[in-house]
Amino acid sequence: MLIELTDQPIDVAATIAAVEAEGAGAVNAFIGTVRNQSTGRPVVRLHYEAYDAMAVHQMRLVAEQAQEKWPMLQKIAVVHRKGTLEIGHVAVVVAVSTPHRAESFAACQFIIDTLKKVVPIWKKEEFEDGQVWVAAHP
Amino acid sequence: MLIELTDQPIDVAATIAAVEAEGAGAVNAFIGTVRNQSTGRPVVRLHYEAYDAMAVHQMRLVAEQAQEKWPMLQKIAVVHRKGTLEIGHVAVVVAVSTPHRAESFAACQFIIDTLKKVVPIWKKEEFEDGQVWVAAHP
Amino acid sequence: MKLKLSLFGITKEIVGSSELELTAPDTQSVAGLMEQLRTQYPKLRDLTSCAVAVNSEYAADDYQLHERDEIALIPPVSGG
Amino acid sequence: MKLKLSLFGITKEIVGSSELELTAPDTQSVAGLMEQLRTQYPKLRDLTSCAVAVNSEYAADDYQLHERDEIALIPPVSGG
Repeated sequence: MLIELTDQPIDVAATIAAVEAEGAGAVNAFIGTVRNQSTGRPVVRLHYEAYDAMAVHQMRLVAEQAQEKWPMLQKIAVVHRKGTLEIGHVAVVVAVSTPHRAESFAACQFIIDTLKKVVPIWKKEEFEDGQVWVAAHP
Repeated sequence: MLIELTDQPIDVAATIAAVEAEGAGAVNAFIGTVRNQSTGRPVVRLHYEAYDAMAVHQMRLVAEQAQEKWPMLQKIAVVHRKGTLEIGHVAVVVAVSTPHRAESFAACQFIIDTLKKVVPIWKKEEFEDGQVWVAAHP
Repeated sequence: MKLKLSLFGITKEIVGSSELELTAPDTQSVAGLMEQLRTQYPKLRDLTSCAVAVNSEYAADDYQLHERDEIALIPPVSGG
Repeated sequence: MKLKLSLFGITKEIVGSSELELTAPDTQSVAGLMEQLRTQYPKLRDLTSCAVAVNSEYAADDYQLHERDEIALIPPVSGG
């Protein structure tokens, strides 16, 4: 299980390679990148802040939950970046390997969906005319 | 749209990079690899044979169907290998990019599921004691 | 008329060649061709299924074949 | 008792610091702490939600805090 929070660019290929397994016929990978807009407004860049220790702990808990729900999971990798990211930069990579493909999609989607709900990482969107902490206000 | 049938090793990173787009916040990639077993029997290697022209045409049709079902799809890459593959080798990569993540999972899964039904590629499993064309017989 | 077929995977093994030329009635459907082939190569009857492609598209059973059609037998596919 | 809180994202901006030390009643629950903070920093009331983490776990409203707990405010997360 590869769980990592980093302020360096994420090596997507290495993260995916980390879940390769001879018993796995299927790998699913989700890659979250910085979009050039948010609800129609042009985004200049993003700033990610994390509560490091808790973020890594919660990322691991999510991966362990996935392993429990899908016991056939071979390997799991979850890598999240923090700091300042420009358009197109990779913010997060989730990769899983399973014997058959349906479970690889389901487990990978579960991990990214749950990660976005529980892992203490905060994203501030920088626009031409200001900055907004995403989801902070109703 | 990147559609390719090749007898060379697939460059997974390059295939995923091919779907990067500034308007895409999400990339989903499925990677099919050669498992070390099939229904419990140890597999030595696989041989893939393709009806080249039709395979590429059908791969493109599947990608076009996905584009129609998910108009927000930014880019699609479908690369399939043919020839002899050893355990762990990559047989197929499907990658898609979308603004938001749910559609990236759905579209990628649709493409690989449909590809496996319609694209004229045949897999012969080589065991220690014989060879079998997968799915040929009931 | 003369038809030329491309064969792949298990159908190539059953027929013993990657190409097959055969003489068919001047009006021959996809279903008629398959019946003709199954008579000549009974092992084709053992397959889970066998489709026919014409010019890289799956052809319906009632499609009427033409001499210049690029025809292929498509046993159960197993890519991915 | 004295409690030390870590602050992140919007809560760090509202409080104006990444750490906050405060004096709480000797028996103070998570819910009580939040009420204490909302009185001191009314802008916390404007947030969509604000959870409290104790020792890297989300804490329930009725959790009784201890002086050595590693406490953090968790405004709505937005990773990924």
